[in-house]
Amino acid sequence: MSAPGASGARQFWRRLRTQRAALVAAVVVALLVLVALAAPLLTAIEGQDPTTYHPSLVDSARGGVPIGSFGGVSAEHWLGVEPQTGRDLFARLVYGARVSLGVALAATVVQVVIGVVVGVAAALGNQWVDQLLSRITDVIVAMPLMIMSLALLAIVPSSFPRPVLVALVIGLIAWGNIAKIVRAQTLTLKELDYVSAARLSGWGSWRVARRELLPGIAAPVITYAALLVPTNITVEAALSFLGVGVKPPTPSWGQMLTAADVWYQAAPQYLLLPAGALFVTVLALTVLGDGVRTALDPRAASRLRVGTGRKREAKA
Amino acid sequence: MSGFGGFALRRLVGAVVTLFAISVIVYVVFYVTPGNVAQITCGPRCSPAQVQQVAEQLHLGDPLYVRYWHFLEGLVAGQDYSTGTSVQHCSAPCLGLSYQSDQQVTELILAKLPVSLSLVFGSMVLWLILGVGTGVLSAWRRGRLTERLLTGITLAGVATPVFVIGLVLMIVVCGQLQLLPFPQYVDFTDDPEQWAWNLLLPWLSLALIEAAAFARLTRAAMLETLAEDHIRTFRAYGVGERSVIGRHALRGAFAPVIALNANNFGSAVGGAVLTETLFGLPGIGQELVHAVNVVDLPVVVGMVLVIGFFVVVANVVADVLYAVADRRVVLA
Amino acid sequence: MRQSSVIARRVAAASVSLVVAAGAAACGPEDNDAKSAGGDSTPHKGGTLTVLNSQPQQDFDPARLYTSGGGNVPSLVFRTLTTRNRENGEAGAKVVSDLATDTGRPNKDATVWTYTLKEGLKYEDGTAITSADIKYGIERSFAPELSGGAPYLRDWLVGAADYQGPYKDKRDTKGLSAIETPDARTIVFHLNKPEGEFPYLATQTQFAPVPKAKDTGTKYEEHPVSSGPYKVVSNDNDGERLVLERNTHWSASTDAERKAYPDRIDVRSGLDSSVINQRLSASQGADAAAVTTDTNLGPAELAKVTGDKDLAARVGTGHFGYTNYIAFNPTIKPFNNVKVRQAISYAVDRSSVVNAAGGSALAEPATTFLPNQKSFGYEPYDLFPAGEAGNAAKAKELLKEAGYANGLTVTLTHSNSKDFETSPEIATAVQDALKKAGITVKLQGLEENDYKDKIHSVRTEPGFFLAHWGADWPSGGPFLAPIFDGRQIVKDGANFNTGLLNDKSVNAEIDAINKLTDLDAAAKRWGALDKKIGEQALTVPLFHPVYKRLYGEAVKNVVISDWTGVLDISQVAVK
Amino acid sequence: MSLVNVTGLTVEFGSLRAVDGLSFRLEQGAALALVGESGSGKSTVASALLGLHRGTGARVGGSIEVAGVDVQEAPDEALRRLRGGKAAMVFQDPLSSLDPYYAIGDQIAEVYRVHTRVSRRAARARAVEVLDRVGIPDALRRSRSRPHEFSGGMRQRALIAMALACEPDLLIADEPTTALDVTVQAQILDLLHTLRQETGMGLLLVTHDVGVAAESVDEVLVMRHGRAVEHGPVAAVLGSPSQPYTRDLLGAVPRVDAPRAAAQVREEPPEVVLEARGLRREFGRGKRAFTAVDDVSLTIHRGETLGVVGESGSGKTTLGRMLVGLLEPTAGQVRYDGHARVGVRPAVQMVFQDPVSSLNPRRSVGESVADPLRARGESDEGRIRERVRELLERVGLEAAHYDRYPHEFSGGQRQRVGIARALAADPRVIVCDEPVSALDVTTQAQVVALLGELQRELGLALVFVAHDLAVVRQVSDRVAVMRRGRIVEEGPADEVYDNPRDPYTRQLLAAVPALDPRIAAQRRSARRELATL
Repeated sequence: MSAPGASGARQFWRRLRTQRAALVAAVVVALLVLVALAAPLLTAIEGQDPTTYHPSLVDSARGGVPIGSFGGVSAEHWLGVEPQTGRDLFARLVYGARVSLGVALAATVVQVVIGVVVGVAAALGNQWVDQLLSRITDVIVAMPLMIMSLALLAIVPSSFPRPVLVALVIGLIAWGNIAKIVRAQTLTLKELDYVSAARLSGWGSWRVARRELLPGIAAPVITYAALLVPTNITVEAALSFLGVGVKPPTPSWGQMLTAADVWYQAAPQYLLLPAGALFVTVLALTVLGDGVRTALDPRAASRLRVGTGRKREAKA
Repeated sequence: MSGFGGFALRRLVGAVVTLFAISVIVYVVFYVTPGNVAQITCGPRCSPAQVQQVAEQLHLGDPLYVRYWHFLEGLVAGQDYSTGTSVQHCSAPCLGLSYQSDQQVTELILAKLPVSLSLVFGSMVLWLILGVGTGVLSAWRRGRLTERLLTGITLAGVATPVFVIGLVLMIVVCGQLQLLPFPQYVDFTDDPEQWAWNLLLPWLSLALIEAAAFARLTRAAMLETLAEDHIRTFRAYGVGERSVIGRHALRGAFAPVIALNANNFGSAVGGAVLTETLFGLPGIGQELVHAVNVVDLPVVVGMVLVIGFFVVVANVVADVLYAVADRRVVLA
Repeated sequence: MRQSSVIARRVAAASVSLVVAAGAAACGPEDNDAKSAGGDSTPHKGGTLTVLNSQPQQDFDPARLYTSGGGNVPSLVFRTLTTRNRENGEAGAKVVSDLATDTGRPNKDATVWTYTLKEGLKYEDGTAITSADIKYGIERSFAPELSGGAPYLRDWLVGAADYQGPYKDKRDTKGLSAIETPDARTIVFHLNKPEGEFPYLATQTQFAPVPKAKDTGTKYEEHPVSSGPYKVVSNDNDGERLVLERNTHWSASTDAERKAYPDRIDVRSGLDSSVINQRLSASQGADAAAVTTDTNLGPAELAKVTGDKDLAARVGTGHFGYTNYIAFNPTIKPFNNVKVRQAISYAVDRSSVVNAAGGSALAEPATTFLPNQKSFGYEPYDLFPAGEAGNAAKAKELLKEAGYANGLTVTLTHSNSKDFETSPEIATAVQDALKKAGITVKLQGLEENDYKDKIHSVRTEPGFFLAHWGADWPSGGPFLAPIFDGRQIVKDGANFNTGLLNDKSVNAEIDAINKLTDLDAAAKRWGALDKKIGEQALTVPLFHPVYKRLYGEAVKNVVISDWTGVLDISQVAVK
Repeated sequence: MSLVNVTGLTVEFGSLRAVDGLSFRLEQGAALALVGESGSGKSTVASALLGLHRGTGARVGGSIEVAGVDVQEAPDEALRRLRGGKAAMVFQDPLSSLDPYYAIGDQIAEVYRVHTRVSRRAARARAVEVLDRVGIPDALRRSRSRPHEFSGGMRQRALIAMALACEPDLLIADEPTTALDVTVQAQILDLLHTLRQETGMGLLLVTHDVGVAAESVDEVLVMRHGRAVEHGPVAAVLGSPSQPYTRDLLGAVPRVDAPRAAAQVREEPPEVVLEARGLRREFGRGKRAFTAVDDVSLTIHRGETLGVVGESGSGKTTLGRMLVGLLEPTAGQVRYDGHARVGVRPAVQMVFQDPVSSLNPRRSVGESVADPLRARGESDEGRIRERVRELLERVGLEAAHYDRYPHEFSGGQRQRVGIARALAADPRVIVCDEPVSALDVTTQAQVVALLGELQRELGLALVFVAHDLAVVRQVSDRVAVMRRGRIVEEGPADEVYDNPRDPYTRQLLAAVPALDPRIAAQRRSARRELATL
């Protein structure tokens, strides 16, 4: 296996650039992040905010369905307004991006950190450490995510910032698989000659782990993490569906979807906007994740192109 | 497979230890969950004295470790309980009585399990067909429009939460087109045909979401296999592309698909919460969410253990199947 | 509603409507009452009525049920001494006799109530119903194993406070001495204080007869012995699927209230609310003869239904005595200052709140604590007129007087359930409205259990929170007393007097009204008391829900009383 | 009509021209070897003969005619009939070249059925027949085994059986013995020889090993950079090469029968630096436990080279790793300077086999070489760089290579970096684990020379672990022969090679391919006798 090093970064970008789909996906993800970061600016341009009620824009007698065509789209409200409250949907969507992306990214970071620490420790520790950590990982994997989230989210005082909490809980419960991957990869790397060489140099195990092993597990971890982000976005949405996600008035896509699913017939755009945003994000992140993997693992890259194998021999 | 006995024993011990750990964690977590169990059980308008009586009735005053010990005792030896007018026996393995309904948790689980298993087994068949089929197609037509289209569809599955897919399916299929009746669970033993018709939509909703992972995995595993030397061998011997893909490349995807399937099956038993809630299927997931909300500790522990059991068993089955599918793997 | 599962089962059973109001409801101006709907052809006997519910009938023991007027499905199986009048609207808020020959004969100061059973009453097995069975039914409701009922029996009956039911002490064959059964048809209740509303209490299922020989304790609910027109044929999955068939020993001649048209009743529950409404609107197959007793139309569904004439004709509208309000805890700053409470009362934007609760069809703005129904003694008043959108100017003025000229920051506690009552939607609407008056509201959303624990404990009660209250029966007594009677402040348990009001004159007036056995006269005085308490601005009434419920195409004889606000399944016909 | 007729063949992958204007013919029943180092394009030619580049994006020019089929122009269907039917190919790695999931008999039968309309049963019977034909004992039963249940040599036989199944006119063997042990290699080459004699099929052998070619073919075509360097009868090309490249190539090939070029003259009594006493190492537990190294005792003296030779699975690598302390022995001890020790120690270094995996791809080679210096506590950046540059130059690289990354180097260069890294620790002993087996012969010779130089200069003791008998003889003062974890014979190199006492050693030596086709023929008959003993 060969993954990028300092010089490899350039190679990595070069390989990533050659994949058009991944490139488009990267641009989309960048745009989404930009939108999320610039949410206050964008809503300021629109002249709206995500929390102000506009009771006059909804038809109270009809359950609060937005007045006007396409869910009340107008120059003031670019994407219409939310049923019942009349809150601006554009503003809620872009602010929702902040929460959804932020929670998903933060949860991924937590998962990766725990997964890497546990995985590496299990692979490098003695038999007992490995047994213990592997068993803990099994327990974590066997625990139903939704149920434990329900319980954990109920235990923590409500004064704790909710998005942080949701990210933490997702991260704390769902790191089992990444730990397994890291452990397996570390066990493989541990046997590589350059790791042995580093040990022969006289370095201690910690130093060997940090300098020789960690960079080696970066590729699979990055790849897996890139695919975890979209999963986490949908988990956040599911938690909102069960009523324990991010709390109002903070908008998140999951929460919007949850509130909107019943409006599918009466105000379809209310459902389609967050669903579309979620779809585009997950699609872009997944395609990007695939691209990153291909770029990190050139073997896979050539594999995808070559029909009969061994053609690269000439190059070696 | 001479080492199989030892392997099975080791996995069994591991499974028991895992389940034990899960039960402890669940006990502790739900012990500190807010909610006055006695008040919830008694009702909102109960007086402090009544609440106290109920708390005694449920042994809520005992320290955590005592309650946990009782739980273990019940598990091993069963336990007696009073219905007020008579004494009943909950035989081992007894998971205790629901705080809320005074039902034996084991009975509750036995009542709900067929629903969850019906849901998960059925949709497993669907997601395997959909997922593996899509994966094979897209590996075969790699780089072409078909593949991109299929990739898009499977990603749509990943990206759409089940409650949206399920609801829209239901509104369209049952409400507007009236192709199917609105799902309501019919026991398989009562009427297998109705059972299947009623579960079709839940199966589909769950399968659409799970299938994506299988499609991706199958495709990746097949492409990996396609790049292997033995594929070159068969091509060099004039074996046609159909056979190369359908026989050799697909075979290479078996093991990882089996592993993922076992993994997903286990978690789907508990993870089908959303599907069960949406379609009103009286399964484990729905009951569990309810029990969590009313802090019905015995039910929560029992159900989580059952789910954990399925996850663990599924993993063992996966290992065995994996070893059978891939003879090169030694059981370890 | 799907999230209703978040709500405690016990509470769900407590009062069918209390909990199930998730979608909330209100009757739009163009809606007539339910009378017009479905009443165009004569009902006939026969057929199967399907009931599609979200909450399973997990409690089906008469001792454990917390029902209003005997409940809906339970009242098909359990007859009680008295019951609610099965009529549309206001007339339905009256109490009438059921097993008894009349609604009860009080002594002079309303502390002793005597009932005589009708003749020829039988259980489903043909044995006769006796007054001792009713006494036993009440006694077993005191057993901790069968907790769940309303607190009134324990509070009112002489010497009942420490009674633990018939299971604990098997030697004590006399049981609860406050209840006497001089003969098989007579039953006498001795109360520790005058209670003119005792006939209302006698509608609850604890007053259903339970034959002692058939009592199986906590297992009784699997097959309770029927005294009503239907008996339980099967009860699967702890009340998830309930099949009822005719009880041949029930006689219409002894029961003026229950029509019992269908031959069979099939209750299916555990369904998602949107699924129930989808099924009812599609009205396919068996769903054509289907109703729901616990699921309202949500705002989104209402938006669709109002656009469809056929569907709109199949919507039953009802009112249940119920108020959603903001509660203050005046022991906590700044809510100890009446001006602050008044300022908030002025600032509230009820149109936003009503929209958040589902719009004007599902919620009616409330300015009184008592529900807007005659039986409660409703007297319209608006002490702090906020108009439709809130009176921010007046609020600011009051804040200035209170010393908060530069605005004020407060924390509003609410629950995280999705009930559109104490839920985040309502809280954010309040938050948004108060912003205009210079009051910054921070939201504290608590999980359902946590929320209930906190607001119902004197020690942890927050200063400013969303709350609601529903009627145990359609009268001012159970509506005002638990909330405002100073003697009902519970220090070490669930307390509902959230304003911690202990006003001697209020207490005295409550006692005085309780003595009245003329319920109309009592109602007037409850209304006046409500207004008087309102002056203290301990609550900000927000809205009264309106129930809108779909029923299937084949459903006839839809009766919706103001007592329950929902379609009465004992009246429904499907042929 | 020639069996194979290639004219002006060019194959390009993107901008890379792997084969550049190659022409050759092969007559019916004749045998031709394409010989060349890695990158010479020889395997590409083999693939091109079967049209395997079709549809992969490679550009193939010139004309190729195989068994009467115009490979360039033939329709897919005709090409499929050619593949396996008229021309069959045997690949280098027999394990990965067979589908791991199906029984070998089924795989052969499948291929057979592609070309012959027969029933499944008949195809299976044919599979058993060809398996029997290639010398697989109990062929009927073994045909139900999967590839991993076969040994390497058996797998290669199975692949050859697959090739034989349709009785092709041409057998293309692409490095058919490279992954095999020397004794097995000899068996396979003998098998190919016999089959060719019996069936009269043509053979195109692709190999980097001149010895293998000498054993098997009539004609040799030496390739370099995609072009033909020299082409002619095997005896002529190998006996009196006309091209300088061919001469270099032949010169670099180590000879098992030649004594060590510069034998050490030793005066002072040798000082023991490293000693192994009763080393034993087990892997696994319970029923799956096996002993990789069993009761091995060795002494290594200052300044000498101890060769450890053995076939795969003999335990030589495990022994090497125990000597440097990367593996703890299950029993016995390793003594350094007369003291027992545990774990690694800078004075005992190792040079690894795989030049790809022995350097961290993410770190510059200078940093890797500097590791032992830093680990020793050196912190002066200037001094470190200075020393690393010195070392790089010493092993024949440039000082400026400090900041380059491993992938920028060739295999031989990477191996030099590995040596520099070992030297940086100022070692007294270096254990070289197959240090040249992944290298081309010319590079191999250079690396071996470098090690010899360094040894003389620094007085290093070397342990040279390898499977290649010739290389070991070239470098070693003493030789230990390992088999199944034990040392079967140990002694001065010349003694062991010239007068082997152990039958296993004799068998090994007899299996080494000879460069002279006549000697090869003699050896072949000798081997047959040895085998029948």
